[in-house]
Amino acid sequence: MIGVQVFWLAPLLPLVAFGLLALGLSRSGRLASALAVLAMAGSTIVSVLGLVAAAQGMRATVSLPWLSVGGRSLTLALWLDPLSALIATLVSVIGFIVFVYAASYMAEEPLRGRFFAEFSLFAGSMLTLVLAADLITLFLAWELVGICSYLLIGFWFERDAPPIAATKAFFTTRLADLLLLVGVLLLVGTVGTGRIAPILSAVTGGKIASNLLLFIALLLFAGAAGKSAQVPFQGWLPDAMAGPTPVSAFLHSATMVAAGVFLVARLYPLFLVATPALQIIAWVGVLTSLLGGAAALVETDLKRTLAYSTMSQVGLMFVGLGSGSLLAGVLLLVVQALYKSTLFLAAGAVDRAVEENTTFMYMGGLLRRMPFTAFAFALSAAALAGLPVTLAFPAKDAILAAAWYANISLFSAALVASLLSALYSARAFSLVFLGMPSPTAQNAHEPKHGLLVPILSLALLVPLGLLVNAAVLGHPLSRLLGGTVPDVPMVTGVTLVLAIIGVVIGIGARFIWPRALVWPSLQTIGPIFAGEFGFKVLYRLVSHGGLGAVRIANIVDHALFDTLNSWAIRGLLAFVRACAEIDRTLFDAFAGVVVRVMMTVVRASGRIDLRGFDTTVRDVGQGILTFSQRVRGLQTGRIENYLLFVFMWGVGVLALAVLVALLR
Amino acid sequence: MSSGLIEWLIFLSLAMIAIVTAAGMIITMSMYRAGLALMASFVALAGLFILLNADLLAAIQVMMNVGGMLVMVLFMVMMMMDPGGEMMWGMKRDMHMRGPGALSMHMPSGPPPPEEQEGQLDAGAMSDMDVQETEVGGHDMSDMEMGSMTPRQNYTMMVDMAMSTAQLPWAIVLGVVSALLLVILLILTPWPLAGIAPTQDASRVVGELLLSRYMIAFEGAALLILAGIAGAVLLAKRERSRVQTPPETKQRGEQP
Amino acid sequence: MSWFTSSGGPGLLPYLLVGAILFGIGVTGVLSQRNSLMILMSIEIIINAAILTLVAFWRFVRPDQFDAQVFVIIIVTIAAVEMASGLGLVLMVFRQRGNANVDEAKELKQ
Amino acid sequence: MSVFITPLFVVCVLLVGTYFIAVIEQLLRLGLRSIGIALTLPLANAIRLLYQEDLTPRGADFFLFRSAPFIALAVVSLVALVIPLGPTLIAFNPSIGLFYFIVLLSPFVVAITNAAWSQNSKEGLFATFRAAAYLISYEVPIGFAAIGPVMATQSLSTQRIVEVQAGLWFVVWQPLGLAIYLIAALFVSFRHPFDSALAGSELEGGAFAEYSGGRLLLFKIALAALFLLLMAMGVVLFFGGWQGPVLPGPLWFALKTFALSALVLWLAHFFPRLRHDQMLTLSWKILLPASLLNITLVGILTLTIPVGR
Repeated sequence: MIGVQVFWLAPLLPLVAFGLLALGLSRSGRLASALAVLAMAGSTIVSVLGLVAAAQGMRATVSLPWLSVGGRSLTLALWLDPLSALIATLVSVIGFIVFVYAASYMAEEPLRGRFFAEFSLFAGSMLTLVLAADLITLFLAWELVGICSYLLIGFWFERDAPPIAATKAFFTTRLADLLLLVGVLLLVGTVGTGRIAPILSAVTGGKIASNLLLFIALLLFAGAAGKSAQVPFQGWLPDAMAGPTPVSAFLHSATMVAAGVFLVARLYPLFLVATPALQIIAWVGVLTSLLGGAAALVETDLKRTLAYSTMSQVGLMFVGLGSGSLLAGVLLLVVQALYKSTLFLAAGAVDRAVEENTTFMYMGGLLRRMPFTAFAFALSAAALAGLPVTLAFPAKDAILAAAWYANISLFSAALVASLLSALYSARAFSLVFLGMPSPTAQNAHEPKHGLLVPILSLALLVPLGLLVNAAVLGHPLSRLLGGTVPDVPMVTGVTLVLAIIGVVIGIGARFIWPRALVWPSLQTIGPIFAGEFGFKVLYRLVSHGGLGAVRIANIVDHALFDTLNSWAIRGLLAFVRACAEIDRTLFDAFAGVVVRVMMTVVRASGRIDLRGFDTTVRDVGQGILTFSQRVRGLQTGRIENYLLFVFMWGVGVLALAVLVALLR
Repeated sequence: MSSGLIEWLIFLSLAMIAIVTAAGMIITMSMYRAGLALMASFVALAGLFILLNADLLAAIQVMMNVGGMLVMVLFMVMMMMDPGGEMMWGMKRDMHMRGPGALSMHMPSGPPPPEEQEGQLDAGAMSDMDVQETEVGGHDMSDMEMGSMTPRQNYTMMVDMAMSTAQLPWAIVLGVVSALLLVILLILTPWPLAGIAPTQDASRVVGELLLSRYMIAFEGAALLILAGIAGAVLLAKRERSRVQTPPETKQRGEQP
Repeated sequence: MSWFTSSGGPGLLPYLLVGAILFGIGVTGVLSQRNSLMILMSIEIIINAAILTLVAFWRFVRPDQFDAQVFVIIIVTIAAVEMASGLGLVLMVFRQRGNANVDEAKELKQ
Repeated sequence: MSVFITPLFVVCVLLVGTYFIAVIEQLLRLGLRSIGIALTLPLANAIRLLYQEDLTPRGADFFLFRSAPFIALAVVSLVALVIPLGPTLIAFNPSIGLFYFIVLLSPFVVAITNAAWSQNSKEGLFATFRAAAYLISYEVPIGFAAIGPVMATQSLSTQRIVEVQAGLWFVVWQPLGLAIYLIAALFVSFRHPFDSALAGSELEGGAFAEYSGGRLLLFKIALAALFLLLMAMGVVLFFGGWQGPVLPGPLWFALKTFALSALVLWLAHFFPRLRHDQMLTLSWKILLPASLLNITLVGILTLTIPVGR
């Protein structure tokens, strides 16, 4: 089978493309983009072949001896197994489409040669990471991915925001990478080899002490959290939107963010054995998911909204993984990659259409202007919200079902996160495509074919992706990876209902409420709701509880809203805001408490000092002062005199050595 | 003559060259000559390495140090105004100073003589001294009137030309003491001698060692070289903005 | 005395003596020279004395293990780096104050 | 006795070779028809220089000025020791022969800088700077170009490099290395396009401005001999040394060396003299990356094709 023999070409082709471009071919932008797209197409074919081979039960390993350190030989090794083949196919397919999109998106960019060189390196290193058969290779690719993200986010380095965002992303992930490195080295040092398969068998064989294993698992997860923007390291992700849109599309779907989830999935047996690690992962995931969803609800920038939604989705993946179901996490990873990249590509088209603006203020009513883009966006937003776009149930169900089996409180938190995802996806869609068009949106039109075709083809892949584990096809993913996706009918029902409620609220906020405002007595307030910030004002009004909010709320509340509905929304939004508030202030408050405690301790000890040791200290100080007045003469400030002292000391040491030798 | 005797003779002559030229580096007047002396010392050391059966190291020693010293010499000639020929020598001779001409001068001891109220000779003569050239291109000191030099001027000139600092006696004492202590230590310590001679091909074994056991050190040295290059370039680079802007602004100010 | 001769030729001790004398000369140079370039050169003498000692030990104590030669190569490399960065520093000092004499650099005191 | 005979033999061979190099130079200058003149002119020049008055300029550094030509000649004859003339005809065959060759090239530059500095003139000082700057810039490309054959042979011994080329000359698959080596060799030997340190019109003879008589003759011999040796090493590295059918090894070696020298001298004719900054640019910006590329290519070829072993 040819897929087994050539699978190592998948990462190699983009890397070779990078090499050629770096060697000077990048001068011509057209040539660079053609070369990069060709390389990606090649690696797509190769990885699909590899996936077919892996599905037929074939495995392969390719290794290249690198160097030997301390008697241990390190090899660069790639292997083909179901998980790596699946994710590699995902990366290369999405990569190919995004590359095609980027070829026309960046067509006017003067430096696109450099862009495509870095982008190829990005894709190549991600494919290396996915196919890596040993942890050292994986770590190298991991670092390369980090560097590429730095380069790509900061691609427009002459602007203000990108360099800062790039540096932030780089250092945040770098910190996490350091922890990962420690974990990897500990693991390699303990097991004695870098190969993943022996490591996993050693781990499951119970050859490592459980404390050490837990420590290693947490370190590895810290690295994964850094790349996947989980809670302590989440700050870089929204800022990373400063890069070009294809970068965001790729980075948020299949590459950088997926790397963390992939790492946990790759070493899943290790996490299964290290007992509390999975619970921690699940809770971190659900926390991130809630925070991300809450932030996505109040964000006014389209791309940043999508970034927060990525955070929340990746959090849900970790919930799935942390609940003990590998398949649920991987399934969401695959599906999320498809619809999130579609969303980003469509967002890029929308930005282009409304004159490079990214905030919602400049959008609205684009449905009629850009029907195809709207279709693609709607399809993938529906998938994001959790509606059953195709015959299959949404991927989130599996996560929630897994959480149901694991822990009821985890389940309810995940349920809230899932509701949030329905809300924000519906909100984003309605703000962009429905309602009254803004002045800039008046002149919007469909993007050129070079952008539209990739968007539509990716959008059409979304239902296919959802079908990846459909019962109709006989659960192909389960058969590929082994094991089953958890399925609880009750949970599915609850999720579906919640998703529908969320979508209805989200869209209805835009549709129904302005229509209800046609009451003559409230004509004056109408524009507020019909205008761009219907949602924003609502959120502000409910959550702030301030003076202006109260005024508007009184009118709205008494005059028109169904009280129940209003209260539900209000409670929800208060929660949302509170979450956002916690996110912002929790760490500050903690730091404040620590500082206060420290200050009290310091003051107390200072008081003791003053009373107890003062006199003695003063006497000693006086002595030292007089002594040092005499010593001061030694400090001439001349280098050669200092050198003389240094060498005198050296001669003294020598004399000591001679004395010792004489005495012996 | 036995081979041992020949070896002793070669050793003694090489050691003599190494020591004498190293000492010559410190006491010679011209820095170019100092650099050359150091180079000669290193080449003699390379000869000692060959005597010690370390041919590879001898070659490396010559390659690294001859190139390095030549660059050093270049810097000296460029920066320290050390022009060619016997200029310093001739200057010393013309000024009727004591000691052999080629040897360096040391800091004058004692406090400086009091400053004269009115200069007997124009102040420019001192600063122009080493710039004056004859039409042949050589440096000529004959037009300096040495007799008219005041004690104070003589003193400042001695200070300018001194190659060593005022702590020269201390330095000599410390050098001698440290060498003596080392010698005592070397004689007192019983070294575990192995009575065999090396047999393997050094270049192959060293190469294999460098790329296996000392891989990290090797890579670290590479990193260090990189850092050294970057640092040296950064340090030696002229800062354009600071150097070039003031004349421009001055010109702009003068033009209107 | 077997330290002194080895199969007729010079043994370990003569080489070590040469190394010690070179070290002393280097120390004298470092402490007495006025020009910072000359100080750098004196440091080179010290380093070379150390290298000579190392090679002599290799030859007479452990001729079957070539680790000492590896160390010598690395020391020579590091000496070259030190020289390069030292030259850069001296060049900068020279640009700032017009000479590179150590006894005129007294900022440490002020 | 061989200790005394071998150097004598080497020096004799060197002198004869130098004579032929001079003849080739004259032939290129005068054309093939005046071969009689070309054969006698070098000798006549040498005799003229020997009878010239030997001047030492005022204020010149006594020792350095006098010793510089001898240092140059000594270095050249030391370098000549490692050139293999035939299967067993080699004066000194250490395991690091090629490294030894490259290392001993730098003391030659020291001789040139000594000569330039010691003559106490402005032109000489400029020549000092230029010569020292060239030393830094040629060392790297020539070393990297010579690494190609070493990688293929896996040995630094010159004799071994020749033996390995019995089947296929290295020039066939390392033409880039040869080109770099030849350019760098012209650099090293201060030959025509790269002779601005000795530039006749520009610096009035540069490093040799104040030299005359026997010392100048010694310098000229040393320079020509250095060029000859570099060409000989080029033949060793890339053209299979003494390997060849029918004829004896030394003859093949001499034929190849002189053919290569004639070719290089002829090609060098077509280029104008480079300014010193252009030379540095050429060395650092073109030759260095090209030699790195060459090493990469040779590495890949050595690993994939088993020709070199």
